[in-house]
This record gives sequence, C-alpha cells and structure tokens, in this order.
Amino acid sequence: MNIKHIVEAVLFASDKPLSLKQLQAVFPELQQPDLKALDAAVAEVMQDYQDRPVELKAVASGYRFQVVKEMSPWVSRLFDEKPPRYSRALLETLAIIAYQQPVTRGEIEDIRGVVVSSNIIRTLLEREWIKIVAHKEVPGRPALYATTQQFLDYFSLTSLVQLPTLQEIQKLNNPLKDNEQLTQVDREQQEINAQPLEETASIEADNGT
Amino acid sequence: MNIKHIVEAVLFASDKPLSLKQLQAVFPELQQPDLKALDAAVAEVMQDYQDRPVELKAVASGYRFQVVKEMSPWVSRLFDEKPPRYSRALLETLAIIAYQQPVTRGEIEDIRGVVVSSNIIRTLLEREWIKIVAHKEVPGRPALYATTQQFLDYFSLTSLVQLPTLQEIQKLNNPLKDNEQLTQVDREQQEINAQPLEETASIEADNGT
Amino acid sequence: MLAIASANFVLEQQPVAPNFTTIKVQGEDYGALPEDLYIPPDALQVFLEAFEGPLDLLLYLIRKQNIDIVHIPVAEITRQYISYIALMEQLQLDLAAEYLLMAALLTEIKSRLLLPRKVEAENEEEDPRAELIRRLQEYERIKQAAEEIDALPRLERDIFETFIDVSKITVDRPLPDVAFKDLLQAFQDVLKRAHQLSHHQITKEPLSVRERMSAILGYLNGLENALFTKLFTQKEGRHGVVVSFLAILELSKEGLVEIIQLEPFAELRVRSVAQSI
Repeated sequence: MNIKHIVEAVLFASDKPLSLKQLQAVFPELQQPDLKALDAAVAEVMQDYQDRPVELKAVASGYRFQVVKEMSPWVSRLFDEKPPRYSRALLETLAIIAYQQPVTRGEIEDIRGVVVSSNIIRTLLEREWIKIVAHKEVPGRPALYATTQQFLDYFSLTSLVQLPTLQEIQKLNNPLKDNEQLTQVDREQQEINAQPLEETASIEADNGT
Repeated sequence: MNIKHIVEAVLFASDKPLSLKQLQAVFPELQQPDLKALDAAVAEVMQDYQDRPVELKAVASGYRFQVVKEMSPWVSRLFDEKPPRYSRALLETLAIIAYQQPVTRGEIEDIRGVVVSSNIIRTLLEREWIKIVAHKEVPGRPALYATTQQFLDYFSLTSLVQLPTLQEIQKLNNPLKDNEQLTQVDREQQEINAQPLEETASIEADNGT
Repeated sequence: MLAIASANFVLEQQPVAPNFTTIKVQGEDYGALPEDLYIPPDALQVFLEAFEGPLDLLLYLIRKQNIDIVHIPVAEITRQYISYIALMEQLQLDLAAEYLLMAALLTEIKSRLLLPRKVEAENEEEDPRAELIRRLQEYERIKQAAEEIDALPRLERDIFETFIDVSKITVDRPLPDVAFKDLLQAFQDVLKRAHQLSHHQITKEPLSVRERMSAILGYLNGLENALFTKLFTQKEGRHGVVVSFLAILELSKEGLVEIIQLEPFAELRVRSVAQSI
C-alpha cells in the first residue's frame, strides 16, 4: 500500500476538492495514515506534477487537480461545442425528485423500474438542481434527495406548489398524441422499449448516417 | 507550443474519451498537427503515466485517462453510492447482443429460453450500451439491437474483438449409436416413469417420511 | 412443433406440505428426490430464483453429474427435472410457463428415444436430442460469456474516470437547457409507466407537503433535535401550519424523523432519524 499512489488516485477520481481528513477516510479504519503522513504524500504528488500541464493545487476546501492556466486556449476550444442535451432518464429522475422528495435513489429506481446511473445523480447535483438533505437510516444509509432553490429559479417557480398536481399532469394533453402516427406494431415496440417516440426516433436517425 | 503537453491537458480536461481527430480539433486551424504527430504524442503521454495510479487508456471511442483498477478499493470508499449492480438476466441479454448482433428480442429469448423483460432492454438502452440499428423485415418488424461504443468504453475495450472468446460448440457426431445406449437401470427407470408422465400425472407430497 | 397439450401435465394442487421427503405420482413412489433437494421449502423460492430459466436449471442438473452436454442421459435428467418442477408446483411457487414447456419437451424427447429404431432407414435418423443439445450448448456459452463480461474491469466499479478542475479555464461551458414542458412530459411518462406496472405507487401528498418535508429535514440537519413548535411559522397562517403538520407526520411515517418527549409533560421535540451528512 503506497500512500502517495492512493492519494494521487483518489484526488483524480474526485470531482471536488478533498481535504486531508477526507483523504484519510478512504483508508480502512485500522490503516489510516495520520494527517502528517498524508500531508507529506500530497506534497510529493504536487512535486511530481510540477512540470506537467495539470497541477495539484491547494484550494479553500482541500486539494484538487486542475489544468494549468497556460493550457486555457486549447482546453477552452474543447468545450467550444453545442450544449449537450439531457437524457430522458435524467429528466425523469429530476421530475421524480421534485414530486416525491425527499427520496432515495433506490426509491427513484423503484418508480422508474430501472437503474438510475450515478452520472445522472452527479449531473443533477453539479447543476445544483438537487441536494442531499439527509441520509436514510436503513442499511447502506442512502442519501435523500430534494430539489433546490436553484431548481425553482431555473424554471421560474417560487415554490413547488406551482408545479401541476399529479391529477393535472395526468390530464395534460399528451403532446405525443398530436403527431402520433404509430402503427400498432410501433406502439407495441414503444411499450417494449418504453422509450418516448422522440428518443426512439433519434436513435434511429443517428444510425441512419 | 508543446503538442504532448496540450494532448495531456486536454485529455485530462475532457469528461469523455477523445479520438485523434477530436484532439486535432483543439488546435487552431492553421496549427493542427497531423494525426501521426498526435498519435506519437499520445504514445509519449501513455509512457509517462506507465507507473502512476492513473493511466491513459485506448478505448473504443478514443483515449481516456482513468484511475487504474488496483486503486479501486480506496477510490470506491470515496463515493457514497455503491456502483450499480447488474443482474444475470441483464448480463446474459447484453452478452447475446454483443456476440450475436444485430439481434431481435425474440432471438435473445430463444437463446435464453425465457422472456426478456422490457426493463432490461430499457436499462441497456438508457445506459446507451445498446441501440436499435434497424428493424427486421419480418412480421411485426422487431427492432434489431446492437452494442454501442459506450458499451465498449464502459468495459475498457477498444473493439468487439477484445470480448472474451466464446466457447466452442461441440458437434454431435452420430451420438445416438455411441452414447445413448441406455443402461439397464436407465431403461427400468424409464419404464416406471414413462407411464404416469404421458398420462395425467398427479403428484402429491407425502408427509410421513 | 411442440404442442403444449401433448404434455398432459396436470398437477393436483395440494396444501403445501411443510415437510416431505418423497413425491408420489398416482400413489406410486415417484423416485427419490434429487439428492440436492434437502432444502427447506421456503428456500426453494430462492433456489428457483437462482436459475435464469429452464435451460439454466437443466444445465445445472447436467453439470452436477459431470456429464458432457452432448451425452445428456435424457431419461435421468427428465426424471430429475420433473421432480423439481413438480415440487415447485406443489409448493405453489410462481413457475414461469417456460419451465412447463421444457418438461413437455423433455418428455417428448424421451418417448421418441424409446421408440424402436428403424435401423434400415435410408436417411440417418436425426437424434431427437439434437435440438435440445444445441440450445443447451448455445445457452451455456452465453452464460459463460456473461460471467466473463461481468468480470471485465468496468467503470464505476473497478476503474474510475478522472476529474480535474477546469472551472478557471472554461470560458463558458454551456449547460443543457431544459424546457419546463419537457420536465412535465417526463413525469407524465413516469406516471403512465408506473400505472402500467402498478407495483410502486407514487405517493400522493400535495407538493407543498413534500416540499416542506425536504425543508424540515434540511432544518434538522446537524441539529440534535428541534422543538416541535419551531417547525411552524406563525406568519404562514393556518394553511402553513397544516402543511408543516402533515409534513412532520409523513416524515415520521416514512421513518425519517422521530417525535420525542424528553420527559413527561415536556415539550414535543422532533429529531431527524436520518443522520446529517
């Protein structure tokens, strides 16, 4: 077990800065190095990256790898792209959190009937549309998610109460209906995939190229 | 301008694998290195990280930095949520699609001998591990599924060729003459059993020993 | 090619027997139970769930005896297979139709094997087992491939993506836009599907209550406990009080908070069961 290697790996895997205490916590209880040893390991890693285009920096809440400033022109060109679209799965997850909060990932999966990927949760957390309000006291202590003020702001809502009620939603005119020209077969297919029309269509379109 | 440095920085900054072409695009139009130069730069970066806990890895859709698997015990402790677990049914369905693609749901069911639940297909589609590539021109026009680059990326493969090889199917060479010579015991057994089975069998449990 | 009716497979429903050691067919001892069947009945459901279907169960029976699939002794395997199926029926376990279909198929193959062989037949007679053997082999190699795929190093479990801070560089990384109606549409789809599946009901409290539940949990976060009355704001008026009250009740019902009284006649307090982060 090489402390320095572990510190380096964990800092790269984390999507936010980690403090020495947090670094300590990734070690099994009886093998935790003391903070001094961790501090030394961090310093060594910093040293290793001195001449590289990424560097390990101390920030307010801990340590984090970042791209060195000189690389900005190239890296920014990488991001110079159209904003991606969120998946249907992400929107469903967000809607369930809005309506069923506080809710665990497992409960969301039960409602959706499929696994919810960690990426979706992370994207929503990063976007600050959802937050963890507590951990449920059941085995695994899963996080309980709720929507945030930023979520309300984004959709110009002052409170969740402004969302349509369940009954209203069910009565909403299904926008699919208007341009729906499904044959019986397609309809079955759709049920099988439980994919909304648009998504299936785009999948096929993608492959048409 | 150091190509190698830029390649390294951009690959670290990207949240998905990048192909040589995509790497090329981060350079201003008139300064784009050719693919051979980029390939060499990538190889050099790979070399640099050989003994580190992060590695530059070629996967289906390009190159990506990743934490090496030896670090997983420590890195997993960093995350609240357990990684998603996949059922045997899902993995077998995925395996059939991977090895037999393009394949319909009916064909998957023929091989597994059981119904494939819609949830499995949906989870695989949502994870973008599989996609619909066409519809088979038979009654019902069932969807034909194939695996995606994301599937290969997720399992750190560069192409389907890297999948484990399938075990060979043994041919039946005139097995009846050689092997199905029933033993005396078997034959007796059969006589006992055949009768009730062909007719209405009523089976009851016996409580007393 | 195979009619289900040909199986004539009628099993009498009997009260579930807590203990049994033999199965009788029409009063006759139907052979001993397979040796590995010394399992408590309620474990049988688990046992059945361990199989991905009839092919999987058959493979298990074959492999248990260290036999090559191509040498499958149909009579013996059929006997064992049907004992399992009968037992599961007996216990009124949920048995997928495919299991019964396989029983019928096995029985059919077995009877075809018993027919006298026409040695002088000009065409080589096809082995009645051929198709089954082909399917078993095909399934087995997929099963094995699935296990190997499962063992491959994969993201989120064995290998991990790297993240580095690019916030200082990204001039402006556009985030995806979401239209309000798309969000509602997504939820509508969820409701429709949940309705079809009809397993997990969506809770129906008004949104004001769900919202307040999150707020209360957030408030309790990091506090040992809070006075019950602290969770109400006077200025919200009667409606607000009702909302808070319902929220606390619902939280308590879902086991997320406890309403406690430190001593008799003391003021009520609310404590988050869910520990703070």
